[in-house]
Amino acid sequence: MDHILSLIVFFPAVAGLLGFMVNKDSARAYGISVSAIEFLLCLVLWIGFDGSNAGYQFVEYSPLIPSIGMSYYLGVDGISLFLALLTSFITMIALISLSIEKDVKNLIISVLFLEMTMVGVFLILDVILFYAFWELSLVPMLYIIGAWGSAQRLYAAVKFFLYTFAGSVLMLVGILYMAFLYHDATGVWSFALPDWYLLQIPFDTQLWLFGAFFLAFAIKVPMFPFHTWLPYAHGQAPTIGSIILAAVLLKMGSYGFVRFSLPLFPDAAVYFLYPIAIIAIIMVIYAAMVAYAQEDMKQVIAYSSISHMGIVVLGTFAMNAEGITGSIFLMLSHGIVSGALFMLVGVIYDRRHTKLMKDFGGLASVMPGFATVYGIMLMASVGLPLSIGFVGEFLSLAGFYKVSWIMTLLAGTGIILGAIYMLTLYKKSFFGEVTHEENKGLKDLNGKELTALVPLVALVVILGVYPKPILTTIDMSVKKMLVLMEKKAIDPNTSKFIINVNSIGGTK
Amino acid sequence: MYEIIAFYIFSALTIGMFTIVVLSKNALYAMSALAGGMIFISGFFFILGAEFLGVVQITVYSGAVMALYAFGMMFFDTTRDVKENIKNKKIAYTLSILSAILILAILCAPFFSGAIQANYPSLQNTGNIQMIGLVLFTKYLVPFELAAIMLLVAMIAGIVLASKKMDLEEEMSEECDVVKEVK
Amino acid sequence: MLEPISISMASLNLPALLPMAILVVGALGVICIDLMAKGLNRSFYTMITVLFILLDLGAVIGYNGSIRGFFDVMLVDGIARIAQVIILVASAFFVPLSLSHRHFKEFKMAEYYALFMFMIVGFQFMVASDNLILIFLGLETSSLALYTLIALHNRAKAFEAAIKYFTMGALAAGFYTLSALIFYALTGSVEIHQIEQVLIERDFEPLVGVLAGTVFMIGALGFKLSLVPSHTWTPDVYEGSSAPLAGYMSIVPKIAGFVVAMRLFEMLVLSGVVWLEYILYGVVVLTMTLANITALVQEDVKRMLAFSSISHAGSMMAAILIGTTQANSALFLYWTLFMFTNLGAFAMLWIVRHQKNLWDERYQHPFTKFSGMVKIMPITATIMGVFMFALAGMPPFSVFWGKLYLISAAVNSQFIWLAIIIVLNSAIAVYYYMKLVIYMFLKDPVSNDAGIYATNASTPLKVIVGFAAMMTLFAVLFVEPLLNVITKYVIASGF
Amino acid sequence: MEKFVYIALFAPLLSSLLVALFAARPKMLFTGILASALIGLSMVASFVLLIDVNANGALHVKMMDWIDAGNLHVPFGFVVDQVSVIMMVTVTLVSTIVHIYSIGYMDHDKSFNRFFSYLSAFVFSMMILVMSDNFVGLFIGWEGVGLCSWLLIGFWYHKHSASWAANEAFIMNRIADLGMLMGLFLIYWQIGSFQYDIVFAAVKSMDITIVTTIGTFLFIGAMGKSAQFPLHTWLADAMEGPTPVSALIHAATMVTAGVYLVIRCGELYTLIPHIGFAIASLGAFVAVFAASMALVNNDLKRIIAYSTLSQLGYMFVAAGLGAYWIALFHLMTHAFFKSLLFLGAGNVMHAMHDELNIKKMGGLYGSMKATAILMSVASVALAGIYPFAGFFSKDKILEVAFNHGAYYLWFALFIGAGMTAFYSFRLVMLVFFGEKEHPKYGIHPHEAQPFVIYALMPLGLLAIIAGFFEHSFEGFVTRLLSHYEVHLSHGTEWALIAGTSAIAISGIAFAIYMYSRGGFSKSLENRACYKLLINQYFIPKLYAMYIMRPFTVLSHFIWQKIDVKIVDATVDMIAKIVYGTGTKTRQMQNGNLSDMLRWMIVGMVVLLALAIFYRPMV
Amino acid sequence: MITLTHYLVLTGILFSIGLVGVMRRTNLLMLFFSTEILLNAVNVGFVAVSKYYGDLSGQMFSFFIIAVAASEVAVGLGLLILWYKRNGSIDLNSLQMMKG
Repeated sequence: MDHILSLIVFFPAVAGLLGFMVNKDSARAYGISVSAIEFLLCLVLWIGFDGSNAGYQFVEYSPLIPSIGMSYYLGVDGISLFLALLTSFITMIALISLSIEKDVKNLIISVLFLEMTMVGVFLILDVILFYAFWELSLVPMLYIIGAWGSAQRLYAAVKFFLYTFAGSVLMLVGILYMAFLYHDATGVWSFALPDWYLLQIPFDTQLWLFGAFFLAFAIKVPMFPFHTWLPYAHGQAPTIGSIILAAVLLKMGSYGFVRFSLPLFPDAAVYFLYPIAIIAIIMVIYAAMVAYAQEDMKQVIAYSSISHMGIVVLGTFAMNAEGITGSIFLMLSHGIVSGALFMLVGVIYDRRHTKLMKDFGGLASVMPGFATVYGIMLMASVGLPLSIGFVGEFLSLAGFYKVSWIMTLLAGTGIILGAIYMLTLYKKSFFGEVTHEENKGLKDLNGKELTALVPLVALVVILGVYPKPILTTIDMSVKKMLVLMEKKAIDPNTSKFIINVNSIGGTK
Repeated sequence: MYEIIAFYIFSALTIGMFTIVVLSKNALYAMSALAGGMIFISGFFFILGAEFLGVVQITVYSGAVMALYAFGMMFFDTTRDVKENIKNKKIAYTLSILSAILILAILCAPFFSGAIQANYPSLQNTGNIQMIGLVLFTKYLVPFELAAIMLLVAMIAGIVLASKKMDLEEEMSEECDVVKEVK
Repeated sequence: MLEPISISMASLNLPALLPMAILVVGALGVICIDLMAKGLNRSFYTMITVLFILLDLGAVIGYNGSIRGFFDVMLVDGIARIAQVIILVASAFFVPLSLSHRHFKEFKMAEYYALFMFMIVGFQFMVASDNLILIFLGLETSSLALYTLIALHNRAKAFEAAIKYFTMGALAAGFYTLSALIFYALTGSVEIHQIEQVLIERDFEPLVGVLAGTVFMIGALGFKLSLVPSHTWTPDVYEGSSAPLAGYMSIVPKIAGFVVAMRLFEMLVLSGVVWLEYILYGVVVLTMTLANITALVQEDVKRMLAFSSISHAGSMMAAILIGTTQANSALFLYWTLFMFTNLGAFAMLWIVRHQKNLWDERYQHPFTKFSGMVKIMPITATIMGVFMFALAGMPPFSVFWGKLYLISAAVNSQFIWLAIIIVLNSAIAVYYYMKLVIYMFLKDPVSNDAGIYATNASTPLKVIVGFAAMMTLFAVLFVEPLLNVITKYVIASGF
Repeated sequence: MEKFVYIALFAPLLSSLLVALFAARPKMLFTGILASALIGLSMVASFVLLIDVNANGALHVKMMDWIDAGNLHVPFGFVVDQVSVIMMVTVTLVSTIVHIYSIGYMDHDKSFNRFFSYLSAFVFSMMILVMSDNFVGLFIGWEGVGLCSWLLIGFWYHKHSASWAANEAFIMNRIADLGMLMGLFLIYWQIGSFQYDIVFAAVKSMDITIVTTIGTFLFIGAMGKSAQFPLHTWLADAMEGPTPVSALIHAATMVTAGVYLVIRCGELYTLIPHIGFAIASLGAFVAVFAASMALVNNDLKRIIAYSTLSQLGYMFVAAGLGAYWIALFHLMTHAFFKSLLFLGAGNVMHAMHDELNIKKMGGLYGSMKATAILMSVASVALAGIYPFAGFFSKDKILEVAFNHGAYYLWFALFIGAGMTAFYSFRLVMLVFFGEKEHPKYGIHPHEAQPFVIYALMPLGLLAIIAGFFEHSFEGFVTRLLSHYEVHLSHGTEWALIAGTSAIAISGIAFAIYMYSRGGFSKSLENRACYKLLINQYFIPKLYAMYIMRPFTVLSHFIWQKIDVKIVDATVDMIAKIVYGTGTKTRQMQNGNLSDMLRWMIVGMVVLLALAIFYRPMV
Repeated sequence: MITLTHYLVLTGILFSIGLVGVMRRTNLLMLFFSTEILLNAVNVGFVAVSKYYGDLSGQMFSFFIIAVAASEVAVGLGLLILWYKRNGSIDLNSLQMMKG
């Protein structure tokens, strides 16, 4: 178990390289096998993970460029464990559901490389390498969208790439400035995140650095008004691209908030709390309304992702264990649910080569199984209790209530609006009479699709009913982080604020 | 007094000559004026006591360089009036005037200092050529050798560029074992 | 009367001259061999040249004499040595690009190799001196050789490129001499360290004179380093030259220029000539941004790479502006990493060179040429993609580490805005690098014939590209040792 | 006893899941039987628990932890006390009957199996709702019944109106649920727990404004589920669902969840009587408001739906005024007779081939005697005639209103009672008596299958006799709920009873009189007040015009104008500006050597000028 | 008395004349003439400063500048000849193949 993290990070990439040798016909099987092994490795990691230890585990450390303080530093805690698990799981499921025939080998290799970068982002503790994985993850995605997407794929791919790349360059400056500050304070160069956690930064500096990191994360999340790359990316990406994009890539942004913005700059985070919360609320409502106006099924889900990520951001900036734990759980649940929804859209797109809702209607009678799974995912998406979607949403909103009840109320309208656009989508495409002749002969889910979807459905229910093992593990690490934030805050009011939002009683 | 007169005469002549160089439409005039200007410049060298340089100026410039130019001019057949299609004359002249003013403004500034210890002082009782030789073959031996290499480069370059090897047609100069044509 | 002069051989420090001498011997030797034996294969000349370059490299690395040599004309300090090593390594890799599948006239000429070696000698003198005269001579030697080498490609465009380069070079030479004159008039010396001393003694008075000298020096070196607005030659010259030479030009003359700029400008900046700091700031920003923005709209990969190298040079000027040890180390680190990547990129262009402009009347390497390359030649396309990502500063490929170190230097010296401008520029830059990747990976091929792409591929070229790709991919592994060496030498030479 | 709790709770779930396995298959009779049996089992367990609770008091069960984060701990915990056990019994009893009834009713439906799966799932959700010992558990059931309601209203999803109504119901409930969620959050951050006992113990010592806020938020939740004004429109539209659904969900159980919530939180609401009074006022308003719409409606099921709405108003009056046990009592009796009414209506619909317009019926008594009798019984009970169940509970509510001194409320309820009697018998008269209209439409009605009728018998019986359990009921539930003391003299009480009975009877009589003579004249239909009523006070139209349409328009506006034209265009514009600058700067590169040289000189000139005129020396 | 400034001003004037030529000449040969003027102008300055300081470095510089000028002429003319052979013109405006 000593090097399991390295193994988890680099196994997909190595397998991807070897994948060049695999014959095209067997590429899909190869991809599934590799991702399944990767998932098993992650499960082993979870089994080996000590749930009572809030710190980093399975740490691997070796200096890489000591003269600038860069090292190869891996570690996992409750926050990143499940995101890594989610990544490997979704990748596996996405590959199972893969229905593309064209250049499938290249696609699978790209997905495996993408998996490496995504897992890397979650498990790496050295900030430079984090940045490296962060940027590198764009490349396979660019290829996936650009090569297998639909008509406007080039525009979408380039927009996705440039937007997110441009957003994260300032983070690089921020990272280097952090290193400078660290060196200034300790006389040692280090890019290790746990080292940085111990650094107290002057208030004004925190504001600037927070801003530099914020832009990168905000674009990735994506926060209003930096979200416009997302509809294009989703609209044009092939199914597998959308699944991974929605399920994992967006989480990198919100993970960044939890991992960097909060513990590194607690004062700035509290200082910017309200503006960010307002943006988050705008995201929730605005994206939900735009989603309602869409005609393309996939766009509805794309915008719904924005809306849900708004709640994630809100939960994160609640600054209390409930909110942050909830937002991390919501990341997981949104990963599963949105992944499943995109997969479902992919299923219908494979059959009909259209995603417009007006081309459907009455699908429930033609494809009952499909409609059932869709319905379950839809209910999870609108956050029905006992489905996975509820727990995170409930906790996030509950967490933020302590900060501001009125904002929570506004964000809560997302629950209503979510129901509106989702149910409208469902009604338009599944209910009513079958109006299009082409739809009458549609086949219900086949074995491959069921294999991919059933585990998702199972997770939606199981984690909805029994989220506790995940929640407690996350909670432990989150609480540790909160203690850290409270201790290192420069401004006593920040500490007070954090203590206050974490204690029961005394709210209006 | 004698120096003043000489300076002004030579100045006027040089400026005049060079003005002809840049303004004349006739290449032959321009070249002749250039040659003249260079000779007048050697006059300054003599005034300033740099006899060796004066001689070099005359031999190298008026002799070698101008001869080369003369050959070139014959080759290019530009002995007649040259039609020059100057674009954006206004910009050119504005820039010229501006740059002249600025350069002069700067060079008028008294930026030399009396407190400079000469590194390679010219001795009162030694001839200019002797002194040059002394410095050239001690301190500046390496540059001198490099200059030799540079001249060699120039020579090779001149020979290669003007040689028949460069006359081949474009297509011929690129050979290939397998010739593939693609529509 | 003259005193007899007695000079001890030891004080001349002749080993300092040994590296250059080796190449001079090599160049002369090549010419002599050509006279004696006609029709020798280009591979012979290439390998002889590489051998001499390697000998030279050995001499540079093995040199352990004192810093000064030959009446203090020579200055073999740390940066001179690093720069020479970079120059020689780059040369050793670019020269063998002549061994392409197609035979080009110029590579059959012994003169080509002789001139190449002379050119290297010129660069070596340029970096290994702080005497303005010797620098000037080195500059001119290398430039004249370079003009000729460009023209030897024997295409109308090559001639055009050479003439443009030459003419602008002549103007730049004028600026250089005027600048030297001003400094000479100010200080009575043509050696940078003495100039510095005198200027500091006089507290940079008259300032206007110092600034005027600096301005003309910026003009002269700016031409060599293709700083805006003296950059206009770059794309045309790169386009006109053969790809190996263009790649070479993007690396070697610039590193030589940087060393001179470092010696001269840093002295001024660090002594508190704020004006120069501002001006350099402006030039850096303008160069990076303008070049990047213009590169966006290019239709030809080679021209795009030309603009990109202008932009890279711009960010290197930032290192000189910052002027700390870290920044100077960053400059050399960056340039080393950039060298391998650009070597790869230009070698790729060389490989895919086709005799005829099949894709575009005007351009040799239009973007459309690379359409769908991944479907025809996946490995070639992937490697090219890696080079593009590396040039774009994508982690963890080579140039990223240079950029990282440079930005780190900027941040550590509180040049936050400069750092931000650099990264914003890299965000713009990523577009045009990505454009090639998009053409290669995301578009459909125009022709499925792999042959037309690889007409110029040969084993040596493939080896070189493979090596460059390795260096680009696994840069992270040798950044540390490289950095240690560079920092050691940079500190040793006091920068 | 724990095992009975689990049986009562999970038998419906088991039923739902087992039947769901066959959901996609064609009709299988055994699914209906299985479901009915399992629900019946649940009912039996509930009765066992009723007896047990009567004997041994409340029962607490904690199954497992659910959510654990920060200080927030929510278990799956259940409490079976006097209130919940009454609810359980009512729910399971009605459910069982409805299940059995549905075997007959859904006989010809191709989604027979699916129906039973949904129906059982609903029962499960409802059981969670009533049995949970904490607010979040209640919320699970709350949302769960919402989901099942959505599924069942939209059961015939091929009908546009059905799926529309389903969505409307879901969304309206969601709006209210948000309020409830806010209440829950406030409770959590004030008290740190969601357990009823802890919360109710804590609220007593809390700042009254916060309690008020909590009460308000919770009631907003209740308003949605119990379809109180202004969130009432979904209930009438929900009649698009199969009739057993209307009977079970939209009459007997789910819609009363709001009332249950207020009763459950009685300890909280007693602290804030002003909010209670507001609830009662709203209830009274809805009682009259809904009854008035029922007066003129011609849709068989909608009339009953409005009646349900009106009765819910009565319940809220009782609950709001603190008479929690009376509210609960009315809830229970209402469940019996209202589901009976609906199920009878289902029979009529079946007989009439899904014709719902009562104007097209008439004279069905001849062919459907049993149904007619049962429906009449239910109507009488609804009208509140002694000795039927409705009399006992409804009269009590009027008494409470009077006792509370809220004479306006009393008067409203009083009027409401008259209207109730009238529209109930208008319905009975138009459907079962009078002229036979249906032959004109070629319909030949027939009585439902015998087992269906038998299944309805217990409800009929309960509708008649349930009222007599009043005192034992009071004794049972007031062990948990607060007593309600009536301080009226016997004379006043009797006068009230007489008055109420009188208006009810006169309402009935008026209806019988009018409709046995062929009803009102057509000219009435042109009156403004008729128009107002038949159009449901134009409220659905208002919602469509001023909420839904603007929302749609705004959504499109945001998408097409703001998102695409502003936000996205800005991003693209930045890119375009950069690119456009490139095409401009490219012109600098015009290939002319002269210009290149000039550029170099320009650079020099600019720098020289700067050197001369701008020399900062810091 | 002729001071150093006189010579420097003369240098400036001549250099400016050279710049004028560089900017306005479109005949490449005559453009090269102008670059010679630039170098010659600087030569005057160097010798004058050399004289003023009594230091020989300036003269050395001049000497090398003359050498450079000569070399440049050789290479420049070589290039011009090539171009002329290919294009039949030494007009600067004929160098317009590459742009953009």
